[in-house]
Amino acid sequence: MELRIEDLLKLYYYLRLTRGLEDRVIKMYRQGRIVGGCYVGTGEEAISVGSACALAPDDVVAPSHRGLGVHLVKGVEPKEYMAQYLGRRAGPTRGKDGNIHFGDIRRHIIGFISPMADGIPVAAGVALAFKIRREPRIAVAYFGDGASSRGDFHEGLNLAAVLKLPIVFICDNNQYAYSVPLSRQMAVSHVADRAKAYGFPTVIIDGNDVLAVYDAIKGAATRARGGGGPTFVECKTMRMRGHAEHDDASYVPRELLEEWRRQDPIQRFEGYLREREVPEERLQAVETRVLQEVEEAVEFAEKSPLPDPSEALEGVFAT
Amino acid sequence: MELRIEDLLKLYYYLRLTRGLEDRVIKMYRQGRIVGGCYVGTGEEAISVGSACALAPDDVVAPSHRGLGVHLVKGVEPKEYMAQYLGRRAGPTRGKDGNIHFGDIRRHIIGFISPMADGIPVAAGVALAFKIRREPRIAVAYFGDGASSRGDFHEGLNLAAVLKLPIVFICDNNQYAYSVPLSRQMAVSHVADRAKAYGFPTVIIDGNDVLAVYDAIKGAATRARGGGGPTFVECKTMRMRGHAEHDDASYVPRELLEEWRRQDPIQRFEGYLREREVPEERLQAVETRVLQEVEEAVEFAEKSPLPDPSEALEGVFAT
Amino acid sequence: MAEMTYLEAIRQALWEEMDQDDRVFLLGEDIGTYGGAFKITQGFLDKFGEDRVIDTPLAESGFVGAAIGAALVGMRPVVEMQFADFISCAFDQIVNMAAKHHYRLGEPVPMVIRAPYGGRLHAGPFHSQCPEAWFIHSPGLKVVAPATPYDAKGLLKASIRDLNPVIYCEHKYLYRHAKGEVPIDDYVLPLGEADIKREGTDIALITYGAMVQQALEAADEMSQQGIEVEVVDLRTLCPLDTDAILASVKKTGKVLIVHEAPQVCGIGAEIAGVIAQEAFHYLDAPVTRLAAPHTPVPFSPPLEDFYLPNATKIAAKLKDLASY
Amino acid sequence: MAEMTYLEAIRQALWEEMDQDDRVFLLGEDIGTYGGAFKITQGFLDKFGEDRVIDTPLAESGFVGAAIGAALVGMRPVVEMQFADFISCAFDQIVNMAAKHHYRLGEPVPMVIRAPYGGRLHAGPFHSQCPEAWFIHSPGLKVVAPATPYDAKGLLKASIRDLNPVIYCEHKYLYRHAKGEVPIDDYVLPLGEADIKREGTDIALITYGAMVQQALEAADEMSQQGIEVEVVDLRTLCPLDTDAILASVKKTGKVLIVHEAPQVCGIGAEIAGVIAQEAFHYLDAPVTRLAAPHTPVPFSPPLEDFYLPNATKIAAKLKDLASY
Ligand SMILES: Cc1ncc(C[n+]2csc(CCOP(=O)(O)OP(=O)(O)O)c2C)c(N)n1
Ligand SMILES: Cc1ncc(C[n+]2csc(CCOP(=O)(O)OP(=O)(O)O)c2C)c(N)n1
Ligand SMILES: [Mg+2]
Ligand SMILES: [Mg+2]
Repeated sequence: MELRIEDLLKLYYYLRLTRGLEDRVIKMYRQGRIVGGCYVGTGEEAISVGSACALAPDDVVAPSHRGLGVHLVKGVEPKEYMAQYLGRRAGPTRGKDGNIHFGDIRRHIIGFISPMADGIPVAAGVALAFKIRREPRIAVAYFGDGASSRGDFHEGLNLAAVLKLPIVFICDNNQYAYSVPLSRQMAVSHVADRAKAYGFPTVIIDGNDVLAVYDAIKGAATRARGGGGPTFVECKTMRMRGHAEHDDASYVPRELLEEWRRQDPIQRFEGYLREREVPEERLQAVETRVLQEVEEAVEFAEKSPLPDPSEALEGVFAT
Repeated sequence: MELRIEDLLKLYYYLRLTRGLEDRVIKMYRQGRIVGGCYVGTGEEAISVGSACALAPDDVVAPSHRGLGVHLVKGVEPKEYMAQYLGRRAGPTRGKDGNIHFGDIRRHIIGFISPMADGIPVAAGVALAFKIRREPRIAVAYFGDGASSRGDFHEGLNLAAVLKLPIVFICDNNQYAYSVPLSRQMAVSHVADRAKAYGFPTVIIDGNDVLAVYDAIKGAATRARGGGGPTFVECKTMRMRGHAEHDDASYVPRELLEEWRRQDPIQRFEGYLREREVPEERLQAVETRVLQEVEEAVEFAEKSPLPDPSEALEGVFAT
Repeated sequence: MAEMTYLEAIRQALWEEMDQDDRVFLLGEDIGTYGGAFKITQGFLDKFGEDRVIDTPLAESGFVGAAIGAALVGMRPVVEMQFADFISCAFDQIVNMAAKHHYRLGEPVPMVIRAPYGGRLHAGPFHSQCPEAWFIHSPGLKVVAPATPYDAKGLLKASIRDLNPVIYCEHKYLYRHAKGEVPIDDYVLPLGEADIKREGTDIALITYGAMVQQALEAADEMSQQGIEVEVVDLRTLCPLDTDAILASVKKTGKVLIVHEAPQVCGIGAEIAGVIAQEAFHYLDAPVTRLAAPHTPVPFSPPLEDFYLPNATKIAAKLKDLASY
Repeated sequence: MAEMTYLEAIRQALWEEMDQDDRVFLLGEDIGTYGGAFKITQGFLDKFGEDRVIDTPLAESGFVGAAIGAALVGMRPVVEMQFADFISCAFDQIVNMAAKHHYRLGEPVPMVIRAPYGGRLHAGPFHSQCPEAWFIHSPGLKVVAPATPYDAKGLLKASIRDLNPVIYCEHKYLYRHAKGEVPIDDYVLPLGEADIKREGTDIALITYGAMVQQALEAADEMSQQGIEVEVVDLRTLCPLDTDAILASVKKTGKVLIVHEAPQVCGIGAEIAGVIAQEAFHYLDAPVTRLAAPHTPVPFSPPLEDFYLPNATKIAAKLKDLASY
């Protein structure tokens, strides 16, 4: 499926914005300017951006901790993200939670929480609601290779299969779960081999090719929306940094990283854009816009107030 | 592999003993003479007996609630079983737990507990201990089709696969989980399809053929003992009664039951024994022995004392 | 009004809520064709259809997670645990995903988990547990535990309409052993309000669930000896109606707290703590608790009888307090 | 003796126990090559090998279950939760399989689950929780929570040698913020015994974990005003050393109970209940608790500071009690 230039530029913008924000957060982490740990998806942006762009606006996503791009495509603003990382009241959790642990159901995002794979059954429940209400919407669950070892992965995928729910499962297989390589996480070669246990289609794609991601998810989403049930999409990629910024990832072979660095999804997509003869100044414009938005976000966040201490007591119960 | 007559008679004895005890417990349940619910494995005896007979004496089993035969082969006595069902102090739990919830690690049995599939990771841990200690022993985990939907199934099988543990997984696929048929439990045709997700061999066998079970488990056990890692054995069978005796199982199509009744594992095995020309009086002797042991067990249990009330306080902690 | 069992009252509440609100639907094991292990949902599948009465695979964490997701997009799921004991299998989803969601994101998670709990049916360590304290200690959850058919219906309706995740503890022994008058039509009882099941002046007896019957029996016995016991039925355990507790203690000066869950770190501990702090000057006797000992629930009848508090044991404690 | 951190003390205890007992082995996420999220097991893989330092897949229920199985056949597994918060994922195995096993079958389940817990590191709702009360309320488990390097080492050794499943709560803040003298050689501190960290005559302050430091600070401040606070460090939460608690309360007549976990149904509630029952006549003031409010642990520093008890808040409560 050939995308129009505008669509390509949209992908490009979100890729760059994701990278730009995360690079900036890394820098701030090193400077001691953020609160708590720092989790990024450097090198994995094609998965979050490519998939989210392939969805309808009111499809519901449950992104993982590598999924900033999903949030951005769904409308989360750089300022909110930065405010969240700085524990400010203007962040989407008002300082109640940190870093990538946020969400907004009005923007169709299920907030991520730490226990890996918990979002999978939850996303299945969203899809179940759509099915019950006969709405032509789908749910999308994102998770890592490590998360797929958890019971909630099994229970969630199976529930979706048995009830034939409109859902797409997207595995961001970045080869590692913290320090644990895939080979110690499972005795099969692909996470998709696990997913065969559930009786719906699985595909394995190049997760560093944003157009491949876009196409695969578009197809899976169409299938789900049409009543065809779940699809499992394994996106092969590589975690290019530590698990979080405190981790130097010395356990990852350097050659492996070098090999994958040559597959950087943004550089590859830039190559494609040039092949497609997207004018250089359009790319330049994206870069300029991103730089500016990142700066504005930082400025906004740093100026924005911390929550009042007593706000700690607010909001335990809905009323 | 041709078994000797003595071995065949051993299988026959345990089949008949299992059936005899459970038939008797059913009757006593109806008469209000037992405590609590009544769970039996009528029609599924070939799985428990055939598999347990294929193991070495010090292999460790984690039977399910359909696995009385496993207990008996491992040395649990009919008297203990009856005492357990009657809540007596002479039962293996001294009245602390009921019906089939017992075990005895000295006799290499992990006690079953209600939450389905919990025994799977536990059995993997047993196998892990054997591997660490380089003992030529294996662990065997039993569970139903329904149990295979639980996260602990996934986590347990995967752990065993990754660590290449000496373990055999035996699924007693009796087509139903309480009232839920297999088709609503999973979107694949066989439980073994699930097990393919873990990267070790799976086999599907006729669970009503005690010799087929014996052979399959013998093979899998040898493989595990030799360092070949886990095997998954799905035994096809049918739950011939309600989930427990309070359940008339009216949700099960009568024809399905009729079809399976013709496959009764004990009758089939009797046919085989006659083909093998095992003298009729040897079979008769088994029947007589079983009848007597069942009667003795009932008599023993009914005469044996209930625990003293204050024993409720004993044994929370090991000292 | 009609006389009915606790079980029937729960059934009616579910039925009426499903009938009047499309968003309400059910998830659980064997709740469809089979009508549930305790037959609470018998007939629901025929009436409401497969979309709203969902027999799930055997996977508590999976279907509780799914309920959370559905709640987040506007449904009102009611989950049936086949036995409260299996709620442990979904613990992470409940305490991490459901409980903390509104605090973190300001989005309601309106769902109910029905937990058939409690002992006295000789069902042993895995079919008799009382899980309430775990959840009371997990901020973000409401915990309800009715003692009568009237309360059961009104509180289940309130739980379903509440915007928060509610653990609705329904006592299995009461299913068929509690009967009472219940309005046929719609009514709701507020969460968080205790109910004085018997007025009294001499001793406050704070309890809930199946222990209410036992408490009332013991109170009647005491009354014959001229001791008037006030029986406070908490009904909701979180939020706890501390006002009602303190009022009764201040009025009587003596207090006995009774529950079936293990004593250590049970809700009775919290109540004792609140009283010892807030009503200290009103106390004429030590704050007394009667609850299960620190063991799993044993199976055999003599053991379980010994284990569970009952009217006799309550009366003994009340006598001690009366003569204090 | 050597001065070392709490983290180093834990590391030493583990190392020594593994060195002298072949049955001890480790299971957990990232504990091998990586040496653990907090680097407790750094160097263990090289020393003890792959068989005894096992990097598991990401599956808490699976590896806790495996530990139980290994324990049943004679091993002494020590499980590392990467954060205590993920213990919820293994809840069923812990409370149903491990906790009840000895009671049911008379067979010991000697295993330890190390649970790095607690706040003050701005790590938010999923990396700061205090899970202890859930397990104290689950009969069959022991729960340990040391406050100093000395106690951490001696109690971890005791936990590993204990025949029961032990939830060993190690406070993440203390890892690098608690230092102290620790014997280089083998010693064991008995489970179930509290320790008086500071003698005093006026107020009993009952606490444990990271709050011990805060309590001592507050006690020093009070001392300058002539109020002598006795700081009782529980060290083991189950079994609870009620003798030590009651002795201190009886001696002082006033009591403040402090913990970092949410107040409602926390261990402080149990302690208050025990005191209000057993030491009622010795009390000169209400039983006072200071604990976290009924919310998840918030992330942002001003919120978390507000949420957590600390020396200042403790001192304020002590002043109230002193002038009572
Ligand atoms: C249930 C649970 N256990 C442990 C952790 C600690 N932890 C955080 S991320 C992580 C690895 C996750 O690996 P993967 O799912 O592959 O995602 P990735 O970080 O590689 O994107 C671990 C072990 C957790 N968050 N949740
Ligand atoms: C975790 C859990 N949830 C629910 C139950 C209630 N329950 C008891 S047996 C059963 C069905 C089990 O089916 P299966 O595993 O196929 O074993 P079968 O009884 O058919 O042999 C259910 C739902 C349980 N025991 N454990
Ligand atoms: Mg990964
Ligand atoms: Mg079955």
